[in-house]
Amino acid sequence: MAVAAHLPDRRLLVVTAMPVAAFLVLLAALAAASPGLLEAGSLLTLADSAAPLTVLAAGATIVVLCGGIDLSVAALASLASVLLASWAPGLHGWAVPAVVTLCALAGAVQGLVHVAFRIPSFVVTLGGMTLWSALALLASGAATVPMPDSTPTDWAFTRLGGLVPSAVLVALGTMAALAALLRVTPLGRWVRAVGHAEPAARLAGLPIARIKVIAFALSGGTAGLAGVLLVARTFSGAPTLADSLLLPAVAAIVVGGTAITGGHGALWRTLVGAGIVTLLRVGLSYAGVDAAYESILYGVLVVGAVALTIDRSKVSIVK
Amino acid sequence: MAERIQTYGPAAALLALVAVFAVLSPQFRTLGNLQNLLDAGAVLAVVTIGATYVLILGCIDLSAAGVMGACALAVSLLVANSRTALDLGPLGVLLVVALGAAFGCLSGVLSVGLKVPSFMTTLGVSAIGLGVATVLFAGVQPTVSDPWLLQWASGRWLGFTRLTYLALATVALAWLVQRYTRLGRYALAIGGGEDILRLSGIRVGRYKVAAFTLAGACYGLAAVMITAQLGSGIVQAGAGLSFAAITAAVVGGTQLAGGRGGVAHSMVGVLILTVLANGLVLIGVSPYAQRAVQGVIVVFAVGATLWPLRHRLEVVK
Amino acid sequence: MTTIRATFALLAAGTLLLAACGGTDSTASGGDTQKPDGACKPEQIKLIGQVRNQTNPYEAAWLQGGDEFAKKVNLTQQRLTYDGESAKQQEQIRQVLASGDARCTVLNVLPNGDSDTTPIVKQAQAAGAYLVTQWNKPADLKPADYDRWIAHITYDGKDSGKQIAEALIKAIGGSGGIVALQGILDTAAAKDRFAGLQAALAEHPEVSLLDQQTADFDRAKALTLTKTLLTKHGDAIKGVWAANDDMALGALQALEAAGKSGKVAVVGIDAVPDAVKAVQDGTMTATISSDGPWQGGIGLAMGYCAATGQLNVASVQPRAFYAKQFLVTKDNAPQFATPKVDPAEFECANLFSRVTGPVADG
Amino acid sequence: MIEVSGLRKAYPGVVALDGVSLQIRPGEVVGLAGENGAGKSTLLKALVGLVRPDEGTISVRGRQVRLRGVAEAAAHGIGMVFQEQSLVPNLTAAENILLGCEGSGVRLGVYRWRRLRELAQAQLDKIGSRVDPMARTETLSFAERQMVEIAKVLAIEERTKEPPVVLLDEPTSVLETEEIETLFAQIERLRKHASVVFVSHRLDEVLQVCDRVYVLRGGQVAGEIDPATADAADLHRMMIGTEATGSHYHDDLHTPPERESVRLSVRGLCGDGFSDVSFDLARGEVVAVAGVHGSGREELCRALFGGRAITAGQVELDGETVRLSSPRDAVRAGLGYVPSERKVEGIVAAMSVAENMALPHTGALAREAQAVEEWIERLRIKTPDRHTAIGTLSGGNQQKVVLARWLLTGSLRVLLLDHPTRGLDVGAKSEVYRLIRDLSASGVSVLMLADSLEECIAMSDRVLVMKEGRVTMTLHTPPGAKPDPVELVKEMV
Repeated sequence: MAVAAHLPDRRLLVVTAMPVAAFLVLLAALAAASPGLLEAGSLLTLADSAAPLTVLAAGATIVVLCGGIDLSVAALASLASVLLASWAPGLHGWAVPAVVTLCALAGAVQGLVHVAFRIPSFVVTLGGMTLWSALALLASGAATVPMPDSTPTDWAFTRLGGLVPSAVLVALGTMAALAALLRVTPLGRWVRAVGHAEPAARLAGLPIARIKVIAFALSGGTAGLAGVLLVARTFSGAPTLADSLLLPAVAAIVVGGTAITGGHGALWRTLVGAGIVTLLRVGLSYAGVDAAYESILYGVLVVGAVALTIDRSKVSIVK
Repeated sequence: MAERIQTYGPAAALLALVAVFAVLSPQFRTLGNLQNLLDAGAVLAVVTIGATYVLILGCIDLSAAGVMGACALAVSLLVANSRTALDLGPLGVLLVVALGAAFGCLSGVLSVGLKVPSFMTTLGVSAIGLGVATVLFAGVQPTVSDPWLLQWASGRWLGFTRLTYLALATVALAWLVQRYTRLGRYALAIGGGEDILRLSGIRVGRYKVAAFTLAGACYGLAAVMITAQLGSGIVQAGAGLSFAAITAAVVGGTQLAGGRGGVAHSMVGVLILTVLANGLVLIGVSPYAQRAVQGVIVVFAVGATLWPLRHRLEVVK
Repeated sequence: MTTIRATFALLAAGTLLLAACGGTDSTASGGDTQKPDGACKPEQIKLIGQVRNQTNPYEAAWLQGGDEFAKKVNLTQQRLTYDGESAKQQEQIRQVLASGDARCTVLNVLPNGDSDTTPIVKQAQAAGAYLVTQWNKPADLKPADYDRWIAHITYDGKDSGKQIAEALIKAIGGSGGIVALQGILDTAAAKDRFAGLQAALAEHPEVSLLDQQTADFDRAKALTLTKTLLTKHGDAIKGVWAANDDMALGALQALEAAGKSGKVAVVGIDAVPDAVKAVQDGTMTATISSDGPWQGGIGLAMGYCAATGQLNVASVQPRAFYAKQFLVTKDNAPQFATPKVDPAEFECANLFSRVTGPVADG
Repeated sequence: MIEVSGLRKAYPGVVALDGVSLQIRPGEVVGLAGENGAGKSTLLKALVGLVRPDEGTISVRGRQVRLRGVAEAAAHGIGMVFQEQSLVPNLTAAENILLGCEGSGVRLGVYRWRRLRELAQAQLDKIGSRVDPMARTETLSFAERQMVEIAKVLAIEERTKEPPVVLLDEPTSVLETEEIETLFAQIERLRKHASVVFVSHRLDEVLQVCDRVYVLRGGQVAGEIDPATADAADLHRMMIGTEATGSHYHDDLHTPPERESVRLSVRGLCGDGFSDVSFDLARGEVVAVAGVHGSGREELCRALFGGRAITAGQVELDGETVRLSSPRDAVRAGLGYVPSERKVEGIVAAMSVAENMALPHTGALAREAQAVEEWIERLRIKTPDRHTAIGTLSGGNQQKVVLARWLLTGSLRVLLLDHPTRGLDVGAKSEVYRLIRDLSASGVSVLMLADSLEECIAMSDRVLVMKEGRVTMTLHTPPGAKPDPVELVKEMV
């Protein structure tokens, strides 16, 4: 019996609005401790900080919707940063599309390995993670690669009208583009169908393998774009630049309320999730919480946020 | 056949590695290196036991780093040390193992009670553990001066360190628990079919919490061991060990989906990783290449063990 | 459908909210009188010290030094720690510069890596905050090109690597085999220090480098690695050169477990309390102190002096410099056992007393 | 022993139990007969606490009980052998048999394997099974697992002092003759100190074993039969009731197939579970495949849809050879498939009616929405709107959505129906029949695995009888000349 179906609409609304509510409550609590947080400049900076994380998590959300997981995104973003910084002098502006395309291809390769050899996505992308990291180390000679001329990436790190960070627009644009792709084409319902009930999707004649490969390719592509955003703000590429963003990215997806088991979730949820995670990462120290207690609070709040936002009616067994 | 490859494949891989290194490096073949190998693998073995108990449930435990940090600090403050006047000795060690168990219990209770995926709760508990460790650290690193505890790492019987024996004893105990107790068998069963256990009226939640608690206790013990080795309480004592332990378990044949593998499998994985790290240094592989080589071998090992099963797996996630 | 509508509604509401806030703020910032350099009142100044984490003795001591300076001028230091995550470091800095009066903010920062310094400098410059960076910076980035980046303080890694190498060579009697434990390979500190070792070895051909491996600056990894190296080379190892004290202490534990404590010389860098104690006890030969508390205080002091007008940034010469470091041996170890800060060194007149020379390319 | 009165359970759109009352007396073997969807499974589940009835009461030994789970039912001495097995695959057979009630096999949380083995062996001995109690369950064959399952339920009698009630849901469907004999002997033995409820599709078995048989129809007790005086035909008649007339199957809408134009031609098809299968399907023809479990008809149907490997033989569609290596290929060739496991393989419960209907569809969204609305109307799918989650609809409406999925494309040539009316109520069944008639009239060819023999004969133009993976007989079943089901049964077994 479909449990969710019997829910009254109000309950459904609560479940839907929960991530947003959690975000607002957290923001209010932090603002109470440190009122400066609510200034426009401060909020926009917060959004700016959330941008690379949002982009990184965007594509990975689609993989999660398929019922898989992509642990390679952060390493791939690091590799992208190295490649971009090394190619920018030669390719100028073309380096950005080249890097993003290459990362999408790398994602697709992982998807192919996952589909063709039937190795769980967790293991494939774990392997991908070590592989991309090693390649990034090799390509960079285990050192930071500076961008002597930052013009190819300046668009990703300016403030439009002196106020709105362009990275935020890039993040929102990426989200909107992916959301549109999922909505305008059948891909959205295919991805969710695969995540909810792969046997049914298969027997409905869906191209399961292709859907999964596309999901991993999108995930790789957005990871590459996240790498570009990071290069833009650090003016260099480094083989471990984005590595620390892996767990926050997965946390953003889960805190947003997308079920890690697949099927249930949405891109806007990841947007909100990235906001919550960024608040926790930056807001706590900003609000003057001592580093020791910051870590404790982070632990408590992230579990609390997930407890609030996940929709338990969709999954019977929680692992 | 597929069944056999899954069970004995990792062991065969381990033997192959040992053979290759033994041929390539005369130092690898020495008794001294065996003693060193087992000593080097001791901490990872104990952490991996903990991780294995959670993995066979079908859950995942990423809390080792934080829990071990808190426990390492706690033990270095409870036995004779440079900062506090306490000198609890063995009692202190027991208290710290209990502290680890309490952290594990917290992960379990949060996962079961709040129905939050274990992935998130253990990550949260890890952060909490790191915070507790930082509070205990308070800017001054405690140095352990308790000779009894320090003897764990330096004292030797028959050439092997006491830590080696402690790890072996823990492995044996964990294997017995898994084979002969209700907790061990039910943990396996939960991984195999949680819903069926519920149907049979078994309180699954309790056993899940118990498994997490056991894992926490293992992390506590591992933290004591590492503190004995390093001689000081270090917050980063468990850094990277969650990941290494899960990798070891998976390489050994304990599956992430739960219900398959166990302590014996995971220990083969621990040995593979330890032999690899040791052997690559001994045969003189460049430090740059070591990590990449390890990664490739790990993926290859997992791929090879899953290969014969690929037709049976209708849905792979 | 309802979800989309709800999302749009929320987005719209959020935008409105932002616009509303932005509206009030833009008038405020429009009326912001551009403060001339050095026009901050002492009580307006915000002191910020940022390090990786406070869970290692060196960085804890650094923050302690910052606190002591802050106390001296009746302010408090805001401690920021970023857990070694580059992204988090940037986010934190952006956030503290985004609100309040950035022009009276003083940052004393330990950048996570070379590449992290560039964005930090650019942001501080844009926001008008006073900045002192330490240890890491890319070679082509020069404080002299910025008017808010007061100074970059670092230590000559090649020199320190060489100093301890020489102490080690002396301790093993001028000949024999040694092994080197390197730091994280893609850091400048690891490379420079190792270069120092190689320079020392070039002068002493009778000492041979048996093996060099990386233990990532990590104590536990160094412990295991040293054990393996002891198996590999056995009694040929007369000394262990470690790129930092944590690894030296790990090596020390390995030697102790092998019953070779005191028989093999060990050197490190950083002068963490355990290492200083080991030097005092004679189990370790030497370490190098950069004086963490001084580092934590001096950066804030420079910023404070500049913000209050007591220091003219443009007049500082050189802007990127090496600071004095101290070789800790058994003779002078007691005085490093309890590191203390000398408030006099933080006086605006004495800020540059420890400069040993300009960074070659800075 | 057990007295059920006025039991009612409704799911959205379907009333599964509609005031069922019956008694089970001590030492009695009671049969439950009825077509699929008659309410047998729901009734059994209510008796073991898996389904909570909306109305009505269950009394055990004179005391009214509210059962909240299998464990509670077991405490009252009620145990069930599930059709879909409930064994933990990675435990030993012994552990499964004693799961949750290890008794003296576990002391203070510590397993005593030898004792555990003895206890389990005792249960297995009761049914004369030679399964090794220490074998890991997943290494056993399906039939062996079934024996373990039965042993597990029999273990209940060790727990309660009172005589237990054992519910057997289709226990014989996969057992060999010899094993069935053993099981019947065991039921005879059980009768001395327990009551047994026996459910089977094989009517002769029901009549052979049971003292009394309740016939369920449409969620109600249609009547009670005394095996001593009745035969299979009586039982069958009561199961089908009076609705099984021509109008139920919409005989009036039947159009004769265009024999001369062959739509699907299957030649020498081999695969796992079937071999050397050849037949033709004419335009607009409805062919039913009859056969018992294990006859290979399900496998054949799957293979034709690309869901199982075809090892030899060829398939031609309208004269062109087609490759069917995945469902995707099949869909592209113009095949459609309605799987029997609707909830797992047919629909994506959490997604909307529109999304489910247009699942494989690729095309402009606006036109798609229009088409979905059109089919909702044409098939009279009862749903609040097209955005409603399909899981909330009744089984019949879900099935119509699954069917509409293949109609939406407009290029459907052959429809494979695997138990299309399973779990549907009478009205919904009739509507599905009507749809099949319409499709066949429009030239779509239908290959159908029917839920009941009645349906098989009534709906088809021809019946293929399969036995042990081969087509053993073809029977023409034109309107007005339908054969008797009993004849067909003879051919099947």
